[in-house]
Amino acid sequence: MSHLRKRITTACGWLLADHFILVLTVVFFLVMWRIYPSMGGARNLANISSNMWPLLTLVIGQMFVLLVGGIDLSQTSIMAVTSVTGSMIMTLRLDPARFQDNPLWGVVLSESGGLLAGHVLAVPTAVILMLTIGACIGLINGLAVARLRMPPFMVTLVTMSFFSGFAIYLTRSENIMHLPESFIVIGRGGLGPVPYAMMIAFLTAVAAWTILNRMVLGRWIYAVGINRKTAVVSGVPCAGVIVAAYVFSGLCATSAAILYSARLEAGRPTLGQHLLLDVIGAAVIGGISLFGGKGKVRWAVYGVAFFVVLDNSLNKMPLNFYAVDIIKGAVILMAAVLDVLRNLLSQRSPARAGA
Amino acid sequence: MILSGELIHFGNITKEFFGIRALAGITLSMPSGQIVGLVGENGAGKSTLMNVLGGVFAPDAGSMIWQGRPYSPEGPADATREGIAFIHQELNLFGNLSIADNLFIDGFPRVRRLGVLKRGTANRLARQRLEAVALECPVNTPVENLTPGEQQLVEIARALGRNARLIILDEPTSSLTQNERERLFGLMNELRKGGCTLVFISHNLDEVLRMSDRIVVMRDGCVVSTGEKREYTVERMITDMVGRQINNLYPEKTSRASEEVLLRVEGLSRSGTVDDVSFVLHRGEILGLFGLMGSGRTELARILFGLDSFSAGNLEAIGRPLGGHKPAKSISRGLAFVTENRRDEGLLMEGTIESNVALAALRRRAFSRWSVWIRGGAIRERTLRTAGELRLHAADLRRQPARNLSGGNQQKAVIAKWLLTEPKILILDEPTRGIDIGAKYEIYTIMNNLAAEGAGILFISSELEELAATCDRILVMSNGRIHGEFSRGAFDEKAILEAAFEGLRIGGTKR
Amino acid sequence: MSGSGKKHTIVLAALRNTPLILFVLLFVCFGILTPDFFRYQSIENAVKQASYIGIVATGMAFVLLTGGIDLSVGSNMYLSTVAAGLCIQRFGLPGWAAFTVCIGVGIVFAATNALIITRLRVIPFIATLATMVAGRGLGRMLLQSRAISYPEAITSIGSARLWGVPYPIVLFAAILAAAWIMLHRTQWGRQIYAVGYNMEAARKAGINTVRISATAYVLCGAFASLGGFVSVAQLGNVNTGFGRGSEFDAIAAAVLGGISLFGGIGSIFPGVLLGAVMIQLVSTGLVSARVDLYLHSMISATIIFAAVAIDSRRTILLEKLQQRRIQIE
Amino acid sequence: MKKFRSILISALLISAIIFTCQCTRRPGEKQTVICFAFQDLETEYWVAAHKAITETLRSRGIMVLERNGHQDANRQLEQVRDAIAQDVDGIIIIPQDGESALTIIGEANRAGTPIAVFNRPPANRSRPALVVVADNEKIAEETVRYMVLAASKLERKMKPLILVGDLGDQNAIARRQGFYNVIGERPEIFEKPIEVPTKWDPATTLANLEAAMQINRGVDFIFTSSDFLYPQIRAVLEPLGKWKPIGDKDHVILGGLDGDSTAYMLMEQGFVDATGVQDLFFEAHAIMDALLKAIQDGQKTPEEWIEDPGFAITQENMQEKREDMWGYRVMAGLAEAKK
Repeated sequence: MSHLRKRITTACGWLLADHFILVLTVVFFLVMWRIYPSMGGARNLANISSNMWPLLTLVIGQMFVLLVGGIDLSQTSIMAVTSVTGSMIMTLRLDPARFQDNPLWGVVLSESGGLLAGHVLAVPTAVILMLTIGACIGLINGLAVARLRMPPFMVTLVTMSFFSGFAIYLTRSENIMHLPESFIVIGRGGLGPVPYAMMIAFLTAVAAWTILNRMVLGRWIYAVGINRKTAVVSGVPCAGVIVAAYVFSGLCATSAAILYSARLEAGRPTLGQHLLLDVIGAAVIGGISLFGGKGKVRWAVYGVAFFVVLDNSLNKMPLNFYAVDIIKGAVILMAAVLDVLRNLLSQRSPARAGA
Repeated sequence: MILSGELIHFGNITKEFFGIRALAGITLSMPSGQIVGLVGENGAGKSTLMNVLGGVFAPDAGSMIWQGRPYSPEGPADATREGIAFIHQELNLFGNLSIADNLFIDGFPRVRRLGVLKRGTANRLARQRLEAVALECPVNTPVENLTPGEQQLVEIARALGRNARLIILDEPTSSLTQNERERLFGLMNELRKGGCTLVFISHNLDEVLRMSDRIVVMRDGCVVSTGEKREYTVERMITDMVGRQINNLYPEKTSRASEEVLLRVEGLSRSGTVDDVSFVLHRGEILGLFGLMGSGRTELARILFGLDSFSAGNLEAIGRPLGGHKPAKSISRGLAFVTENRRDEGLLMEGTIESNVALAALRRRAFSRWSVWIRGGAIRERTLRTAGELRLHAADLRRQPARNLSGGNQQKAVIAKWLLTEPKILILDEPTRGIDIGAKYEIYTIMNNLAAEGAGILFISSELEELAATCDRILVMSNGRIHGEFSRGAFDEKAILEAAFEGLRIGGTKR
Repeated sequence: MSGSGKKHTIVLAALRNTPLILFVLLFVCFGILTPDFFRYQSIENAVKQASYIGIVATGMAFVLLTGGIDLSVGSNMYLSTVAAGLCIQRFGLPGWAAFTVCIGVGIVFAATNALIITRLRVIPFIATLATMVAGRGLGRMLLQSRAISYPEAITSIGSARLWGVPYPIVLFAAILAAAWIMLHRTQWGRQIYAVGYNMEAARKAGINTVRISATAYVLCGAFASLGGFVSVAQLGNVNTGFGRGSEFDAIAAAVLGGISLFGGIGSIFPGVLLGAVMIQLVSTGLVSARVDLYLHSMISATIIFAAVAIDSRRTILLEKLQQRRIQIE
Repeated sequence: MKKFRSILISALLISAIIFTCQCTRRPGEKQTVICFAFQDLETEYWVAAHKAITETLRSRGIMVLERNGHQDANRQLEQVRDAIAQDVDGIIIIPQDGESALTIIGEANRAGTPIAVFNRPPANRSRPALVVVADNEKIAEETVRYMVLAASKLERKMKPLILVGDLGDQNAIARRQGFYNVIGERPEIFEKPIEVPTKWDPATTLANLEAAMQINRGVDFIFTSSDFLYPQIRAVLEPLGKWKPIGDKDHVILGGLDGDSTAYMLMEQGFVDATGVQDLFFEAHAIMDALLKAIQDGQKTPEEWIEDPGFAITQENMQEKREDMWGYRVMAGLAEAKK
């Protein structure tokens, strides 16, 4: 009999260690499918997938910052600024009534649309510009945290309010419409069954995995996260590593902005204002520690999958609107308690200690 | 009322951590009004036994009798209430609070009803306590401004304040200057006369012999021998502790210093810490740097390695000048720096042993292509080989976190980390601090082998005996300046100590 | 050695009270921009408007000093004022009864925070993030799309005066004094600093760290609901967005006042008072200086960034100075 | 053993939550389901609109899936897409703004689900949908024109002040535009208007308005972008002794938009000169009838733009116009729709 019990506990040990959240998500999805048949429908699966990829790129970017022991609240404002600046370049038509008193009227914006309206290279240049701006904001965050030794929570909180204000200032709170079809197709279209969004998210995940597991920068990131003093003595360029983490987070936020703007077919100065909770919630549910040094790309994917399936199922239930908030708060709490439980168990059995 | 009989009796105490038996059935009793010297290698269970007594851990089995009554504390608060005070090696004080606050942190004199504290009475009581330990400092100075010696006296004052009957001193002298040690020993004798029992845990066997009335030697979780001071000598203590005859604490010195200069330092100074330091390190030489706490040895090491900048003087490593550099550049030039505190600056406690060992050498061509892509195989193979050379015992190098290693093995992991960078100049700052005799011996052997293979070693220590046995030359540093140089054969312990004190006497200013 | 010593002491003294210097700097430059900014009336206004954020920031300071954080103060304000409003509307409770209901709900909300953080050992950032979301949902459930407006009796307090000083300021001053006494003159207060400085050492010193952190969170919740009540007394009604974002204002005010996010460092008076008034000063100053609406959030963000940058320069300098004197590992 | 027990507890915990969702299964089969995705319940106007729509639909035996978008267009898009995947019969949305409305309508058209837009029109008419809209700019102009009329009677230079709504909300920008159009016509009466940001948040409004009034003592003409801010205006004007009814020499000419019950009460007491009214109940019933008719006829992409003229209710036309003002009807507890 003890042989059976031993096999069950090792199975639980394996379950609880790394793949618990994935199992939880699958079980949750199957149960929901039985209750609401439309959950498993092709259209709903497409919804789940299209909601998942932008959030995944955001969480992967946030993970890099969490790994070095910081936090990046400014991802949402990076999305807003890049979505707006990119659209200003690409847009084909602008309604003068709403844009004359815009500071950039005549300089960048005009009657016939943005700077490169209609030009064949418009979309690629716009995307490159967006990525550079995202990287620059990440750079500002990184330098403030690494060089000025300011607390990451305050730095990114301040850059969040600054750049979301900046996005609204640039557009005088107008949304920018009429984006070229080749940009919008990123949000909806795909190569055969595989949507472009999935490809972008997959590329980000592969890049993150390679950096963390196959590159020197990855080892350095883990070192800075676990113990910054030891990293300094061991010759790790800590400031550089921290700046790199924030720049990567900025780039991920920009790619998410591209996906969301394409989906909403407009450049929005208030894009993703309320996404912060989902990003942090998904990261924690995945098991990424807020104190640095502990996190894997796989965990980010599981955390996002759980969160998106949860959101999707909550949208199915005929709940009144306030119940959704209460359930979401309760689920984040439950996931956090299970995470504490999981750490307790992994502490207890030394062999299973994670990297 | 001093009870002449037993103050504390341990009955068959056992305690297990992660499957390792830290305490294997300890039966021991301590009389009141005596200093008990407790010695043993790291991992022998000294601290664990005291933590059980101090209520930090609960024993898995066995019982304790305190002043004739059964005693099983849930937490440190119970132990303190019973009159047992535990003064840890890393002091338990709150830097941001004043001395008075630290003394009464868990028991302020208060106005009964409101719970508001009587600041006046608190300060008055605090002044009394400080006089008892002969510490003249204003009562409201924040503790972070005190020297380590003064902080320790505040910790002892707090223990006395709760009329402690038993005070446990864990490695009290490891960070004290010589006169601070004398002051502590004087205080200990007075406490003993006042009826207090003191448990004195230290690696410095001479001090233990000098101060204790009874000696208890522990090894591998059990008491090996116990008895009056006169039955013991340093050699017997070592034999009991190590359990096998160590004919010599230090390996045969094989390497000889050559003429080739690896490191040249001229007129190096940095305001407030190091002042006009010049010396030369030759290939194959083990250069000792002796100095007491506060003499600026660690600061000098940090400047050499590039962790701190220097305002004047110049530096030459293997013929090429070195200045305003960062650790990364020092490593590429062949320098290595084993820091004084392996827990804070030496290891990634949560990281795996392999990731620790490979950390400093990641940029080298052997372990990464264009210092960007990691060569996993090369790292795994080299870590295995180096761990074998250093006899680093670990269950699974790839997955086991560094925190699960014993003290000695952790130090070997740090040294392995630096060996992977193929260093030519090794700076070792107190490498044998807080590890057992067996592991020390192995570290001296490693140093000898490295010197023999042509590396230059700067060995920083505050234990003169250790330097005398292993170094070719010894520089004496105090008050940020080098006060003397002694080469092998002309090591005169008294002269070296005088040079070490010279800075303090003349300087006299307490920074 | 003594020459550079003196220079350092001046710099250190300047950096020690950065909040005061920043406050004066802001006050002067806004004064120049709008001439009659210096009148007593506008200063009194700034402090009155800053009082509700100041009260919440004082509660937040307790939690920050223990090294934790509380993101749920906004939802706490919302839930407690909605509950009090409902009691007035449905059971016709008089003013002071509604006040006790408000504080009671605030304490119960904060007690759940304390329970989750100390008993279930969930880290404060996540625990309070979850209660923030759930609390806001609970408030909306109570509200059931009904408008809540407070009766005359309470809104009159908002603009009434006690010995010529508006009530909110009186209450704010009382809260500051109480908080200062609790922190500096009671054992619990000293232990808050101890727990914030080094939790492990506090546990070894025999301090009941669980009770200390729990009471810090409960007090933070109580002060949040008190701040909510003061704000509603001025506003007159509670809408669904009430309190949203107050958690960031409270944290910004505490940090501007010199309270470190890592615990154990910072003072209530003059720290939190200056921080709260500074935040209010910036926004009202910009309005009275007729600055373009769109630039407001950018300017206030820059000022807070500068303040935090100066504060972290101070910690670096203190670290360097400290390093030289103590040589142990 | 302890480890095994804790795994058991967490498993029970999860199944308990899943079980509770169990009991919210969909009742009978053939019941029309409409998804009502609204932007948020920031002001009394939206609260009344939410109440009107949900209660009338439920009274007609229709199951309503309520979705609060928390002012996030992206979340609203996800909610509508999930509703479409659930094959709801129809969708009513209060969009965050015109642009996201267009995208959401695109989704509904592709899926063939009839969609109705309430109060915030899509940016253009390129995609078919049922829309009921009030022209905020025109209503604001009408209200301010009456205020200007009242001001010109005083024959003195006026110091106007406008409480601007959240800069990210099109309705607020349209109302601001309406205000400036009318004030711009009479530069000889009006000095340069003072702009006070509110971000639709009472606390910010109170603080900023108080600061502005401190600096510009002589302000005697205030237009608020929404009536729900009147309590804050009163809290500021009263201590300054400017909260006086019409006719008093210190009276500040007050006007606003929305037409909620507080506005009506203040107009009755003579504090407020005029307020722009969107006929809420007319809009709600018009849009619901159009949608239900489209569902019955099985129209996949119905298209109809219903114009809610809205009007400015002023001191003069208060008596006869108040019947159409939804604020008055809510206050008087009358039946919601006139007919």
